[in-house]
Amino acid sequence: MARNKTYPDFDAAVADIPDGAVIAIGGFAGPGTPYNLIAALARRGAKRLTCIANTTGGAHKPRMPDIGMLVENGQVAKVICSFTAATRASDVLPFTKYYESGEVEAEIVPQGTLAERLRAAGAGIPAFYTPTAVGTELAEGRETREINGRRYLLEYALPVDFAFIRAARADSTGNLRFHRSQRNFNPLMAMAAKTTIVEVEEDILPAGAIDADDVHTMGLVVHRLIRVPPPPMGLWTRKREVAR
Amino acid sequence: MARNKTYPDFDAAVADIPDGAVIAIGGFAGPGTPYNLIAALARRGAKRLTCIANTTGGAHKPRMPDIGMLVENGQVAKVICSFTAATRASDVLPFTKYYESGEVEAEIVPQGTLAERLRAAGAGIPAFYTPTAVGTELAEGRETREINGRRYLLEYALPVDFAFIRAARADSTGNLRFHRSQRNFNPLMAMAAKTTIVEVEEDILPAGAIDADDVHTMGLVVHRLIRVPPPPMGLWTRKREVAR
Amino acid sequence: MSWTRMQMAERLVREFQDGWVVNLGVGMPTMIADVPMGDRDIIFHAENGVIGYGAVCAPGTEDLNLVNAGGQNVVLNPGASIVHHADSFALIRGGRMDVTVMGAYEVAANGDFANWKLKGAKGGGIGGAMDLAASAQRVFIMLEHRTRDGASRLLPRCSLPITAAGVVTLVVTDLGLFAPLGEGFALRDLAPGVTLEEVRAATACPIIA
Amino acid sequence: MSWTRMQMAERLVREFQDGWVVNLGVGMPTMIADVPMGDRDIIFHAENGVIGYGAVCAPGTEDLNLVNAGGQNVVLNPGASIVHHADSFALIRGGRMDVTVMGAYEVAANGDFANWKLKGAKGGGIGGAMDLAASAQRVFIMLEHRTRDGASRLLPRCSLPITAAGVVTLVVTDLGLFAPLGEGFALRDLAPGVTLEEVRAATACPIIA
Repeated sequence: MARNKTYPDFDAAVADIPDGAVIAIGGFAGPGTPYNLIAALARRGAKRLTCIANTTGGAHKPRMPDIGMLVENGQVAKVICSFTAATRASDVLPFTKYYESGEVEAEIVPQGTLAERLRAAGAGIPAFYTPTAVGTELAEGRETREINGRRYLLEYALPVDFAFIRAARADSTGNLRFHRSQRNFNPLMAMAAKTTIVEVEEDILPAGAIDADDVHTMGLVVHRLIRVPPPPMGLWTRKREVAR
Repeated sequence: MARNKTYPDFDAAVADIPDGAVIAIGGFAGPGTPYNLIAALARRGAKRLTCIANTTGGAHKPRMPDIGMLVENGQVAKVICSFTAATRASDVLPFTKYYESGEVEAEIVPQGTLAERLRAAGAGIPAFYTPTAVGTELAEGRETREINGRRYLLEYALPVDFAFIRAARADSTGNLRFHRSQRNFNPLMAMAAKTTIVEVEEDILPAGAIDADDVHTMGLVVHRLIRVPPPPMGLWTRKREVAR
Repeated sequence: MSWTRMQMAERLVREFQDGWVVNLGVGMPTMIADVPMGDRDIIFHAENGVIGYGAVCAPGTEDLNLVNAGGQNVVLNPGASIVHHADSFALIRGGRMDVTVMGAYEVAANGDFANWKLKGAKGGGIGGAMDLAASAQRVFIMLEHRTRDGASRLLPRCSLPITAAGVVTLVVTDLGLFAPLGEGFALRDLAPGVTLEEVRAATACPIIA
Repeated sequence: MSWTRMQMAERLVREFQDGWVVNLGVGMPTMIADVPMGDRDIIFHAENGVIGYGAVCAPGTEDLNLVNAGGQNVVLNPGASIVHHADSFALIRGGRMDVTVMGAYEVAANGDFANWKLKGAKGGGIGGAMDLAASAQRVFIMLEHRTRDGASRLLPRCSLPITAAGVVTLVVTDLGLFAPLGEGFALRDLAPGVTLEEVRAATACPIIA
């Protein structure tokens, strides 16, 4: 377990991502979002990507690196997410116009189904049934099944090539800890991915520094770690640091 | 979150378990096994139970309270487990003869499928596909499906009335911590059960004493807590304490 | 006279029972966490895996890595716990939410409601709404009784794509509290100064008083 | 002459590659954790959710709440982590085991093997064997070449109910190391002092040398 998975910088960590890759990007409303890895992927310029995330990015200012930015950069073929538009008509997401015009494809998935499809991919479960979305437009033409008197929709696993995630703390073997709601999709995406790349907010600890009972994501599914440089050198370590 | 879920003793905690209940019992090779709750259920005497556990109990001495004991007590109609017999022919489980003679029904389930069926029950997933057991006697006559060129078996969720589990530490709201391999099936059974009853090895802590990031099983799915009295008053706090 | 949004929140909170687990959607429902619960022990669950959160933080006291479903920085109550998204939605689909409170564009007498896609849009914003609507024990909807153009948001059937079918338990609007009854809504409570006739005039389906 | 059980374990360990995640079944395979790995970095996974364990504890140093799949009290190596059973088998089904090493009653030239149910028994002991066999990247089997009655445990087809179909990668016995080839086994290595003729005489299907 002694292998050190630390990478020197964000660009090195994404240097082998090919055109056409499936990238899952963690985060929910800020916490746990791997801003530095998204920015590195924009610099790398890989194209025809499929991006999986809860949203394509917010309508907030200042703008943070997000999927919308990769879309504007011409790198994205398809997005799988639970929002292609904001629910409030007054909030306009940068992504929405690309989707509405047909420039980028999108698959809109209920958030719990998105989480469960990622979990299934990581768990070797190719498909499962869920009550979510039954009777809605999303279920039209799709396979359903009645089990114990209730109708369920068949959903398939969502395997991932590269997961981009952000954690509070890591040891050199890749064991991770998240702080508070930073956890969100991140553990699932790490489980679902062939290669998991993590930006870490604190210095990377020696193996064993995180007690075995306290690990949120096991190093077994984590491949590359990059320390987020402390401000002011670091980019986007926290929303506030950008907003200042 | 201030509700105190502490019960005075094991008998009070199982006093409402009716005949015919489905009981899931945690533990793997000792750690995490709720010996005191099993003993209380034997005293309670509820009948026609369905018991879900990895095993029905070991062939070891001294004998610990186990499902085999409930079977000998005439309380069990059916067992769902991954072992009805030991794999070594020389180890004879007390349960095996009851099953071989037809006195008690058994459903033998691969351990990972057992875990996933419990997880599914807790997660509102009524059924899922798994590669496990395809092509074996266990799949005979059952529904399979080819997905992306591989064949999978359909498995159903396993809902539970009462989960018996054992934890190292709890707060009064039912948040739990397990120590090392004590975790095993316990978090899944708590999620799958209508009522979760926990024997706790340490004094029950005030709400908030376990940091939110350090909770293994959330109090939301935990209903009753009983402190295992410290030896010599307590029963079976650890194998060693019995063996001495 | 009618209810303000805070009064709508307060009216719904009167329906909460001791011990309930409550999920609050984005928008108007987030106000509910600020309403005093008296001696009732209520646990708030946010879809992003935060169990047992409380009020929005005072400025300067925020933990920037802790947000509720609406992205607000909130405090944790004693006994709080954090889980990942799959476990969070396991609790939702597993039926552990006693109630979910959501905003909506439309709600129908047959218990359907719509809150994810606007007319003519290609996509929309589902978030956790479909999972919550399908599996919570009760679905409470908060919405203005009428659109800005004065059209009723309470309808015989939804005109927009629905979020879930036949799941709505209670609806609070600025005019009153309602329960879908199939062909119309039962009136459960009237906002002060609002008359039954005003409600009927504002509603596109029968109101059973 | 032939290999002892420890030598069988050592022979299999020579096949391990640096960085592998290895799951060890109950019985003979547990010995593998005691074999020196040299400079190879090997992670042992136990089905009960223990990732990164090491040797069996010296008496008196045990943590009684920490066991491997065989119920032995083991130590944790630096970087170890603990997960619950669903996550442990998620890693297994998810293909994260580079190899699983299991005992067996029989192994067949077509890659089937049997290790859960004895002849004439109504039930058996599956444990995690079917999950591991179906989803590990490689399945290594350790078993005595012959039964106590001298019958071959390497067969054209299994006579007992199988654990998984067509999954076996390598088989180590007291006589040698073998790989199933469909109608027979390829001989990969011979125990010292054992001849090809002896192996052929002890085996109920062709041995391809």
